[in-house]
Amino acid sequence: MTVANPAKPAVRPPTVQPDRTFWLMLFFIVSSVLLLVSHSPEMLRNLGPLGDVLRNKVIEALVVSLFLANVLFAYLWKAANWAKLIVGLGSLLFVLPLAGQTDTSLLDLSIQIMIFAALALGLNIVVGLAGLLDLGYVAFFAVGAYTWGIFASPRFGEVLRYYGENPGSTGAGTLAIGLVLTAVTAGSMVYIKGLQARVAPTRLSDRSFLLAGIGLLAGIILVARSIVVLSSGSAEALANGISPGFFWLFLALSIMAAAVVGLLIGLPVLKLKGDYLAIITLGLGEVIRVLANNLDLYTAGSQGITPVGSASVPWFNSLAGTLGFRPDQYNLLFLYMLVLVMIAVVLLVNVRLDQSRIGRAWIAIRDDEIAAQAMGVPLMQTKLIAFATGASFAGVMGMIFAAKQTFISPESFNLLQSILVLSMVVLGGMGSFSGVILGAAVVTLLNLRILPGLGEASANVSWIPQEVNPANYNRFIFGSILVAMMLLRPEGLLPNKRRTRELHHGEDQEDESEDGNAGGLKAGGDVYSAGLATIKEDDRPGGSR
Amino acid sequence: QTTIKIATISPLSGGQSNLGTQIRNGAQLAVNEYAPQFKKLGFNLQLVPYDDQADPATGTAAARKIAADNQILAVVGTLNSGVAIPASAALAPSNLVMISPANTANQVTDRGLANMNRIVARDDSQGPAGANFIMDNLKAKKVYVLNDKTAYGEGLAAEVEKALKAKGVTISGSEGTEEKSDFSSIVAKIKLTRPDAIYFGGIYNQIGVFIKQLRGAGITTPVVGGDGLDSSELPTIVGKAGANNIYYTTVAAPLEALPAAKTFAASFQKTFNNPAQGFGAFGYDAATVTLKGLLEAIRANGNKAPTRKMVQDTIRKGTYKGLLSGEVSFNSVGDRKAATLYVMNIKDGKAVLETSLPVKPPKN
Amino acid sequence: MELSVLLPFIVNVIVGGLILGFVYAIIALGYTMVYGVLQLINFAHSEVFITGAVVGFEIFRILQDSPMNGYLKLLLALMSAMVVSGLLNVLIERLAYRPLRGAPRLVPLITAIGVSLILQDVLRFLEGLQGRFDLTYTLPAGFGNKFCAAEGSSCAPLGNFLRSVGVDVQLKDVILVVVALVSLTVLNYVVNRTRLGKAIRAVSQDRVTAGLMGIDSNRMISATFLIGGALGGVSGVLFGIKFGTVNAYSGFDPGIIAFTAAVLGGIGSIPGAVLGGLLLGVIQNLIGVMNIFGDLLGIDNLGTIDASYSKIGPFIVLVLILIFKPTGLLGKSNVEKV
Amino acid sequence: MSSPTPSAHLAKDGPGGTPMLELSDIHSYYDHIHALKGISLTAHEGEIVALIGGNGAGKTTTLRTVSGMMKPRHGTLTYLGQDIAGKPAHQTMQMGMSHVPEGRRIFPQLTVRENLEVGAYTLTDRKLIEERVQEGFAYFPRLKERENQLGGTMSGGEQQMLAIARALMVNPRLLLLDEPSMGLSPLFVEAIFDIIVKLNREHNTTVLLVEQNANMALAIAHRAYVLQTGEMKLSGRASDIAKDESVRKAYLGDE
Amino acid sequence: MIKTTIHPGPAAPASAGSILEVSGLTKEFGGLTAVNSVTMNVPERSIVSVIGPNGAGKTTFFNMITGIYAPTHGSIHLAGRSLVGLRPDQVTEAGIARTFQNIRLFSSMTSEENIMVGRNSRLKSTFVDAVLRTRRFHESEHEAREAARIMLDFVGLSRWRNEIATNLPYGDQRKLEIARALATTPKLILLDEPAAGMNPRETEDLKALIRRVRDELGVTVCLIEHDMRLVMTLSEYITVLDYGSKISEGLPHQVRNDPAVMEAYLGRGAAAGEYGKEEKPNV
Ligand SMILES: Nc1ncnc2c1ncn2[C@@H]1O[C@H](COP(=O)(O)OP(=O)(O)OP(=O)(O)O)[C@@H](O)[C@H]1O
Ligand SMILES: Nc1ncnc2c1ncn2[C@@H]1O[C@H](COP(=O)(O)OP(=O)(O)OP(=O)(O)O)[C@@H](O)[C@H]1O
Ligand SMILES: CC(C)C[C@H](N)C(=O)O
Ligand SMILES: [Mg+2]
Ligand SMILES: [Mg+2]
Repeated sequence: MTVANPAKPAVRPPTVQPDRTFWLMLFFIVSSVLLLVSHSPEMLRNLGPLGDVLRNKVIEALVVSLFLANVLFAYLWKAANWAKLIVGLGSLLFVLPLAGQTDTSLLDLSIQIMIFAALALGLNIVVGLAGLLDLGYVAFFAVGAYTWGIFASPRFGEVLRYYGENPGSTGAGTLAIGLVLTAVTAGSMVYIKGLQARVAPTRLSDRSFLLAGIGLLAGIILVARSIVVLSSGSAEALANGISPGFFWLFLALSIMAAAVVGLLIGLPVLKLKGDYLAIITLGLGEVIRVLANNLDLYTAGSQGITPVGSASVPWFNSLAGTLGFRPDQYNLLFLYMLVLVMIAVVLLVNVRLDQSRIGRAWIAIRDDEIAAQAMGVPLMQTKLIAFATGASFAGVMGMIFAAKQTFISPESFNLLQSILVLSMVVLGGMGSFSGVILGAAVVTLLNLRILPGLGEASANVSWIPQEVNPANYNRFIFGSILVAMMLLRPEGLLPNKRRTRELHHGEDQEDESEDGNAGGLKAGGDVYSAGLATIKEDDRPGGSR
Repeated sequence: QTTIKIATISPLSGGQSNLGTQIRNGAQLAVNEYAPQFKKLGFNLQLVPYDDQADPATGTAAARKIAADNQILAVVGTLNSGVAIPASAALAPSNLVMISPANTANQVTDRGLANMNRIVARDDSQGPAGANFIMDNLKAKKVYVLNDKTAYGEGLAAEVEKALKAKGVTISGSEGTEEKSDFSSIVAKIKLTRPDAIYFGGIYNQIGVFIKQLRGAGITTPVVGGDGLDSSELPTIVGKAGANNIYYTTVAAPLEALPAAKTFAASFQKTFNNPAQGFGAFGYDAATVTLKGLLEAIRANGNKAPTRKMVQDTIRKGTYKGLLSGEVSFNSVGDRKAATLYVMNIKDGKAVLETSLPVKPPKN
Repeated sequence: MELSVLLPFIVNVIVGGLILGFVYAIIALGYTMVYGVLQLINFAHSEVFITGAVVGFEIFRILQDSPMNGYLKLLLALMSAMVVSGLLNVLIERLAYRPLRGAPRLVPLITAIGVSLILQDVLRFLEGLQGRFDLTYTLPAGFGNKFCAAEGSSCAPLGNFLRSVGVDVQLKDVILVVVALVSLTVLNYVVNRTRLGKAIRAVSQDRVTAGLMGIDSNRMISATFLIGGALGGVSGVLFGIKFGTVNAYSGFDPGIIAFTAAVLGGIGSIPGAVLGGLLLGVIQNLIGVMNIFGDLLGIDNLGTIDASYSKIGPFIVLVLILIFKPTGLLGKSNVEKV
Repeated sequence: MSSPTPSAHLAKDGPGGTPMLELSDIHSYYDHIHALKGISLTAHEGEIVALIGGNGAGKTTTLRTVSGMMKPRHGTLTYLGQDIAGKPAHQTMQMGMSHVPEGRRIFPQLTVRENLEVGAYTLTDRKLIEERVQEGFAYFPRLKERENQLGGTMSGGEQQMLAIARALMVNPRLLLLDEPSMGLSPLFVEAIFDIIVKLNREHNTTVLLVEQNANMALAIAHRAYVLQTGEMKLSGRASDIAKDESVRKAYLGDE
Repeated sequence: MIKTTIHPGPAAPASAGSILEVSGLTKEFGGLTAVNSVTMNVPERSIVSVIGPNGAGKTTFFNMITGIYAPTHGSIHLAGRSLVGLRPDQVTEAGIARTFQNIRLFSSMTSEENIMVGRNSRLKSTFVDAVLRTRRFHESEHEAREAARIMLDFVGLSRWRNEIATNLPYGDQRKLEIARALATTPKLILLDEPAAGMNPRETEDLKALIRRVRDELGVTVCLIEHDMRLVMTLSEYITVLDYGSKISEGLPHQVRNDPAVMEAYLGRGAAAGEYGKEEKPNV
């Protein structure tokens, strides 16, 4: 056979992007105007038939999507830096809040998108960079949410009251014991670490370290318990939770709490490979949810905690007030700004870690654990850092989520949420920061805007029977879009360059596993798959010699 | 012509879509029925359904979106109290009234929101009612209390347990389960502890399977539940053989009893090719209350479109008669002032009225 | 509480767990087959298996009034479910996984989730057309009876014996176990002893090299999906028979536990999946009755562990076991040669 | 052990007639890397053809293209008179080819015996398969010792033996060998070349041999091709190539 | 000059002592003893080889030294420090680097990045440094990049700097693995069949490279090879394994002429002296 098409040129000509400053600005202005108009009832009223078009919920969802695309284009397109800056900051700091003034749901939507984006960024570290499939990621989100939720709600008063009534044998003595235990164990942990730095760690020293760790945990629990008991007198005063002033402290605490839970979960399970890890994290995610559902005293169980407080920043409120926001919007606007800052921080940390030796170590263990270890990369430590970093992002976002919802219950932290975040990561492009943010935006927009818009727009169309109203088949539509996107762009919407290289490794080859590394999570080199095992008694390794 | 919309928020996809769709369809039927009246007044009445996927965050997002649509003047929803609580809070600032066809958790109205109303009984009246029935009619001394670990089921079961304990009834077991298929260990426990009655706070398609397995193991102990059991599907799931000795409390009279309900059931079946269940009726009732309130607000506003605040206040103040579940009026926090709780008994696969008793919310 | 009451109780809890375990086991095999060959957690399997349950429901419904022998109905239901689920699985593979052969492994995982969502709504839609949501099986007469209860029948001694030790099973439970055992045996034979099985295992380890052996890997993958789907069909019908009611969404939870069972036993191992399934079934049930033991032994903390924890029991056991045996109970310890 | 020599009963330039395998102007790519830039090559029935060249010359790519592991983008490829360009590997293998791939590619989780049995996938006669397994064991007694060891845990050289034995299971008409001596101890290097010659003589097997051990490869081959950066630099009788000054310098390590 | 920041170079003259002392090292797999009580000393700044028939246990021996397998018995000391029980990364930190028989490069990284990972364990910057971009971070990054540049230059692969490692030709991948291992600043480097897949010409280059590793960087080399020409001309000392046990050791010419070695490994045809000289093709 003579293959008809002539050989392609060996090297693709580098595509030179034209400068699109003008188009970017134009797009920004047009979409901003559209957004503002379509969310201002007065203007819509004055527009007549055009207003009706804009009022259509599908159109409205599209307008919102287009507007958000601004930020994307500012990032993607080649344009003057000032234009990018204007578009990026203008969209996020000016136009969006402005539109949010008339349509609060835009703020809610944006916060939700950014919460998910941060979650996706966190999971991206774990899955995309370090190659650890975590299906229980939402657990850390829950930890963050409950950390704040418990303290900043009437729950805290309930807990104090409970301990006031049931102090057990806890008292000042316990506090002292707890403090001593904490100090001693923490001290010995530091000492052992120091020792291990000088002398090679032995099994014994590792064990003692673990033991000391357990002791430390016990100490902290004792201290916490006695503090709670001793302060139970103020249960009445704290009936509505702690003062919102603690918000900032808890921002740090929620990060730490989630990171610690990440470490605790990670320590036993990170030794496992591939999908063993996936299913065990899935399980632990469920464990955390079920615990939240059962520890009624702390979490109010299935009833959920409400109302959860939020920070109250007087100067911000007065600023928002002068800008024409309604008091009920202050908090949402505040959280919007906060989440913007947080996402910038998360992104920064992500990028910086990625371009450091830690990032390289992550990718190395993803590619080949054994070679990475042989090159001096400590496996557990590197994985734990990934796990804890990912967890901490989820933790802080969990707290913001709790503050935004003012209500948290275990339902919000189920397996489906973990899967949703994972799909954002993969959809956007594993390992690519801009990609996963886009993935989060697309999925969230789809779920919170486009699909509902579709349902609403078709609700009163006479020829669509109610039974097949799209609002009834959100899963079908979402699933189809997911499948279609994966089939059309398996590398993700904004793929990581590294990944693309892997994926397009050889269209002419029968298969990618050609190179023994077809699987994104598979070690390079020889392919070792679980396969279907035989059951022959005698086929343990080792011959008959 | 001005368009006026009412919205529903309920799960239209996922495992609870069956119930959520019932609510939406019930409301749709009411809208269909009232549209001509609105038309006469020069309004184009529409229903816009939102899917909350039984997820609080999605429900809140839907609520905020609804709040932003000025044509929407009222909301019927939700199915899950867990969604209703944050959703109503999100609607509150824009004075958008919400009328719940299903949410029984105390917290829903205990927060005292001006916009949140419900036409169903609170858990703390449904619970004691169930408990009283267990003691007085079933004469049970020992009760096994189960719940489905949702805000609804657990809240209700807790109220029942509290009431039973207060009256000195022994609780031989109390636990929650998310299991939907295999109840063998619970059945074994029940066999072991031999209660006189079982209370299960939850929804019919879980409880039905449970009862079936219970009866399969030869246990004929009465099973009592709340409004979550109000479904024509329950006897089918339990199966002919076991569909006896099952009781539940509900605010809607048995559909067979009312002529109005018969027409409702028929047109529901006709419109949606789907038999109406309890929540369909509640959805219909909640929407009817909403629409009647709307009409009243329109009239009060000189046949002009009222503001949301007007609608909210009108509905809270009004009294609505002739609903499937009787007369509706709300107290200061939006609880139904007085309702009749019917205790239904499933006998040989048919729901029949066992007793009825009036209930009142704690505040008035 | 005296032993005469407690013993049957424990026996029953365990037997109930074992029966449940057989259901898990056979669902788990569908996951394990597909996982074995593509290293893909086929999230859509829960819907493939529920499709089997729906098919079974329809067959029993249609034959409801026919005078046909109950076992024949069962056979018909099983067969149809196997065919439909098997073909469905093959179709899914063709459309949603095959185009992604070279992609990173998480990509087909996400499509699997997408397919799972699609199928849920499709099933709901199809049954919704007839105004149904919860599908309740109408079993042939006698299936729900106690096993070997009729005095004088040839198996009455067995039935009497079982009841004397407190085992309380129905005919359908026995049917379930028998069908499951038969399917497991057949599958084990096929995978380990036949040429087809060897080829599937070769493909699962290295598709390209399998091609160099003259094996058409796509056909083998299709065959695997067919077998896995057919097993899913069987498990669906068994699930329906055992628990009576299914709906489009009821596959998700047991699916997760079944996959956990597969992992616990060692992913890829057939006997492992069975062992894992049985173990999880029993554990789930035992956790559910912990409070009874707690009350008996006077241990307060045990008393709070009740059915609300039974769903996470499997996961906790999984963590504990995997910490000591990182490749599952019967999984090969994968000493990697470097 | 006799020092391997070309099979005497065949003409030095191989038998005439229509070629068994013919590549002409083949271009193959790895994405944008142009690995084969129009190479042509023929092998007649019963010939041993050696393919030599430096690192990255495209030897492996050539074998992969022939066996169907990758598609050529351009050019013709005929085998036994049939056009096989773009045919997937499993089809060409069913036409009597065998390929010992670079890097051995043993099935790690199958036992040694199972690896061999899978190698005989296209055969159905159980007795014949067993015979061939024993034949393989006879070539490499180490495999027999380790019959039930998992392929993946075998040592590098043992895996190489297994890969060769596996390819011989079907008694191929065309054998593609990619560096069969790699990782083998000197004793076995000789054994391998003996086996190749034996197969060629006794079964008239055609062999396309890629070797870094060019001295030995040229010693047993009838004809040889020299590849360099994806292009065919030289071809001719093996003995002539072995004498070529530039070849000696570039590949044989002569100064 | 910069080189000294990566490698101390052969500053100190070779002491007579051994850098690696292995004694009684044994590994059993199920019923199989893959390595059987092997004792071996590697003199500092020497080039030594481990040879033996296929399956003799050479790779397993390396795997135990580098902590990938835990030995069943025996002791391993690097410059007096016991290595038994250390994880592979700790062994690397202690000063042993290695290459693999089946090349194991990081497949999604460029050549440069591969080497930078090799440098990882010697870098001082921490998580916090990376997030805050402290000076230490910049110094570390600079050091890693420099290490990559130097090592790429050293093995002659500079032109592949930005190419994905696994796209390199086979022989170059082997060299890259060596470069990556060297970037860890080892005292001892273990090479598992470095010449496999190279033609005689390339093997000559490799030989020169290995000599330079020892002479210019002062790194002790221990290698496994089947290419006798390379082994005999390069190594100063040879250990021979067969069926897991040491059957011979000594200087190249001693080993070459040992009948046990000839019988087990080189083959009857291999007369003394045939290997190690300018080999003529035996046509
Ligand atoms: N999987 C791959 N992806 C990208 N490029 C590749 C791949 N395999 C080989 N190449 C490139 O194709 C060219 C030819 O490689 P090939 O493996 O055919 O060479 P070779 O002659 O077999 O070399 P060696 O002696 O190293 O085995 C080389 O430039 C190599 O870098
Ligand atoms: N994980 C394992 N399980 C069982 N046997 C093993 C394992 N690893 C190695 N072996 C066996 O131990 C012996 C030594 O293997 P090793 O890889 O060390 O050999 P080698 O000397 O490096 O051989 P080669 O020169 O072929 O690479 C071999 O027979 C091999 O089959
Ligand atoms: C019956 C349930 C579906 C709803 C329940 N009444 C609730 O408040 O959540
Ligand atoms: Mg090659
Ligand atoms: Mg080796």
